[in-house]
Amino acid sequence: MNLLYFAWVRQKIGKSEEQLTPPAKDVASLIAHLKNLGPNYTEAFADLSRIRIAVNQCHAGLDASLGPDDEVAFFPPVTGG
Amino acid sequence: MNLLYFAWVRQKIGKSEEQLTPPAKDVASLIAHLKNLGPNYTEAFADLSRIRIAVNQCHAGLDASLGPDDEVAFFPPVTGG
Amino acid sequence: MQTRIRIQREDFDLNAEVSALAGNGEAGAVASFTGYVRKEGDLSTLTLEHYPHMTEAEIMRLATEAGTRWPLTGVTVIHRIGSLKPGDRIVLVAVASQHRQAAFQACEFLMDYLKTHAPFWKQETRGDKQHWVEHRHGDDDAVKRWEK
Amino acid sequence: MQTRIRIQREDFDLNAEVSALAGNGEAGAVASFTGYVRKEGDLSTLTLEHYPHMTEAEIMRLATEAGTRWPLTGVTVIHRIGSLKPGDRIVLVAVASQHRQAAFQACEFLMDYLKTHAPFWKQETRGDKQHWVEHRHGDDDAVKRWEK
Repeated sequence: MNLLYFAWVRQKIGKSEEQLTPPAKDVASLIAHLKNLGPNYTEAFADLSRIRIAVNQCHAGLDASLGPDDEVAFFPPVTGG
Repeated sequence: MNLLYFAWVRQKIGKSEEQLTPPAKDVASLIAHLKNLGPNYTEAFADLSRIRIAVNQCHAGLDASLGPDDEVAFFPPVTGG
Repeated sequence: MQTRIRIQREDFDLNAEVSALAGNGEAGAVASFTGYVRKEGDLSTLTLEHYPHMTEAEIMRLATEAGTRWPLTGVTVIHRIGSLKPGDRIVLVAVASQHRQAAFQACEFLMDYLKTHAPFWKQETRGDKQHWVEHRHGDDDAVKRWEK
Repeated sequence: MQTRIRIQREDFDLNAEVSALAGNGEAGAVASFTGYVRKEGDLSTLTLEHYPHMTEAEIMRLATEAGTRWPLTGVTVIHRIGSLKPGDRIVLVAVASQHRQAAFQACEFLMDYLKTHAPFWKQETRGDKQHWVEHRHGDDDAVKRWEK
């Protein structure tokens, strides 16, 4: 699974991208897994109301199902335009 | 009184501007006076639903009152933009 | 609010007009409308006549009214007159504000009133025939939604 | 409908973009929105980050949705990334149609969804401090009026 982080999520986690094979079938269980990887992840995902998710470059929710080849991105609410 | 004509009103009457001192205290009586000046005026003012009026460069109605120094313009509904 | 109104034969420069409205970052949002002579069958020329002085005065009244309805920092209206060809630009209405929705609404308001209140008249040339364009009743309906 | 989407560091040319949309008179109406970096106190730099590929895909989805709601002939969206200064242009959304109201509405629709859906993030530099701009809840409200 290819994970991407943007803006302050990227800064808190300390990397912009990583490859993982987590035991997660949906976004919620992926986040639960990530929060156990270290305090940087715990802090980044402390308040899920501030996190937005994309799966394969489409906006998605916590219940979106995941497969091993998916690209999952975590980022703050967008501020473009 | 300074009278101005635009677009097809100008073409039907055959002039763009003229000075008159008509015995007219409002736009309706001015038009009645003009319609007696010749067939070109009669034709131009035949259908008042197709005529728009400005007095001193503000849109006005048939009941607008007039004085000797006023500028009165007659033209079709506008088509700019 | 800065208001710029120009009635001219020449074309205009969108970059310059929109940048002037944005004022080096004073306004964050510029909504604009650019109108073109539409390509239509055998239409060869569109000739625009107007009522000098009243045109500027009427557009100034409309811009002032827009400035009372929305928090605007600037309004620019440029309308071309004379002989235009299909594909030529006719009109620019550009509105600057700190707020995007105010800019959009004021720009649409100004276009709707320009179409129904500003004294311009279009004459089309098709082949060797000329005729005056008829006022569109749809434009009167568009204006009604702004009436208080 | 022609759709042009560009994410770039460079500035853009409004004359060229709007003329390309008008297509030599194919469309009579072009509504556009130009966003600028607002001048604000000690703001010195605005740095824009985005999610490559998703940005273009998301904007394409929004443009396609706009094309199903209104009769459009073209949509152009240009969004700048990288380091910008107060007064710099950030974004252009321009929409061409035969109908002025369709162009205005689609342009406003695209701006509202761009603000809430396109994956861009702004970081401000003020003095020697940097912070991420917070999402505006007013932008979420703006989007709600387009929901069917």
